[in-house]
Amino acid sequence: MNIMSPNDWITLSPEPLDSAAAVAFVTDGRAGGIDVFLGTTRAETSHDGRALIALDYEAYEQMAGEQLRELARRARAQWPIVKLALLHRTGRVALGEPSVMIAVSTPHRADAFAACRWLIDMLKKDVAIWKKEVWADGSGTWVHPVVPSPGTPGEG
Amino acid sequence: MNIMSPNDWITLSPEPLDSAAAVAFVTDGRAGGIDVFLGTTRAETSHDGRALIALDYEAYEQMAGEQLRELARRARAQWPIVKLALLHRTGRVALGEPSVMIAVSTPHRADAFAACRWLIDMLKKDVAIWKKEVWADGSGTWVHPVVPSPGTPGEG
Amino acid sequence: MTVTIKLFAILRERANVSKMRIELPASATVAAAREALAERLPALRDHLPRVAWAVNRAYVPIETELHDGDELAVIPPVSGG
Amino acid sequence: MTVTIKLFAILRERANVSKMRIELPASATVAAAREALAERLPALRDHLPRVAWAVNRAYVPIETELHDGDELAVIPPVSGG
Repeated sequence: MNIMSPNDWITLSPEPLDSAAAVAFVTDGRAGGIDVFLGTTRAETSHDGRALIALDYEAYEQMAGEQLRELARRARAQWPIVKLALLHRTGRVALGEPSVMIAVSTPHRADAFAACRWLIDMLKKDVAIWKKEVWADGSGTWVHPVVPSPGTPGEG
Repeated sequence: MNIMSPNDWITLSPEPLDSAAAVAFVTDGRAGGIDVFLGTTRAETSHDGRALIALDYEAYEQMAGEQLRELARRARAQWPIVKLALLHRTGRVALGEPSVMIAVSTPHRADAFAACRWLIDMLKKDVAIWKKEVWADGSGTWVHPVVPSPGTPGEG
Repeated sequence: MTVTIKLFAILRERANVSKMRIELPASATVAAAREALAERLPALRDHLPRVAWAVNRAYVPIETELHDGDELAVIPPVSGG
Repeated sequence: MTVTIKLFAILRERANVSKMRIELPASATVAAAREALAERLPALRDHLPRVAWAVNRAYVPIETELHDGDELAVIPPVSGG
């Protein structure tokens, strides 16, 4: 999924994210401030000594794409955004590479910070994307998986 | 002025700012979030129709360098910063190029946003740097200059 | 009526299937689909109380009525970013 | 004693000088230096009530005592970023 209108660039793709391209996209003569957020992965070792080597991202692509577009619309309704980029990787992401990148340009800097912060918070909370930690021995652990706990009241 | 320790990169220089280099510098296996702020200049036309073409930055280099280092220290005292870059241009900056770039990596994203926001606010408020707007006809206007107003009580 | 079920992440792995069709009585709700799924795929039983539901790519409450041809997605807690 | 004065931005342009030395009596304050400056460089007079002062690259209040060899910078409102 890759949508690039003149002012919004929204992507869900296995391609590495390019911060310079995101900055260039949102740079605009009407903007005085640009805020960029990059989500990266902390190096980790499992309790039994295996190193984390990558994350595998899976998305419900159609829904996640619609959700990202809707988040862009809602951000624009709240802040005077000049341009924005909302980019998320799918598939395997090596440690040290960002999995998500959000860039927002606005006339004044406070709005760029607020919109960027809101977008990453909402993305993490709602968008149909899942990550699986991949360990050095090839095993995988879904992050925030449903913890099996029979009898727990459902959330629907 | 260019100081690059393993974890802090602080520069006051006429060289163009490279967002990919700043992101690469602050990327770290201990960080889960990176926030980057870029200050750009809005296109403008003066009341008599001259276009803004550039900004000329002047710094009290020794003092500004010490102030930037002190801001880095104060930010580290407030947030668990893994790495940071605090980069400001001097001399002529063409419209469309960022004049300032701040990048901060932290274990959790809320701290990266907060530290980055605080650093740009403090930089604009206190650091001994001045900008002059350069217009298409070659004339210049200092930004936030002392407005001549004889008899106004001094701030000391 | 026929509803397409989509499974993701841990649910897809547990069920070993990402997409399937189920037959439901007319006017069945998402809750009824959940019961049918738990019966067809016992491996998901422990997970189903903890998931959200999306019909045609939008989150819905569990009492939502389904329609023939709907795409019902089982959404385990998301972890993007 | 001798104090080095540094001027920046609009003040440097108005005075047409970026650095100069002035002689002051021992224990003179920043306020006294301000008076001496206003006399030496009348072009700065209108600006001096609105500036901040830095001694040896740190902001100081106007009543600060100066010492021989100090670098006193006249800091018009900053506009970095």
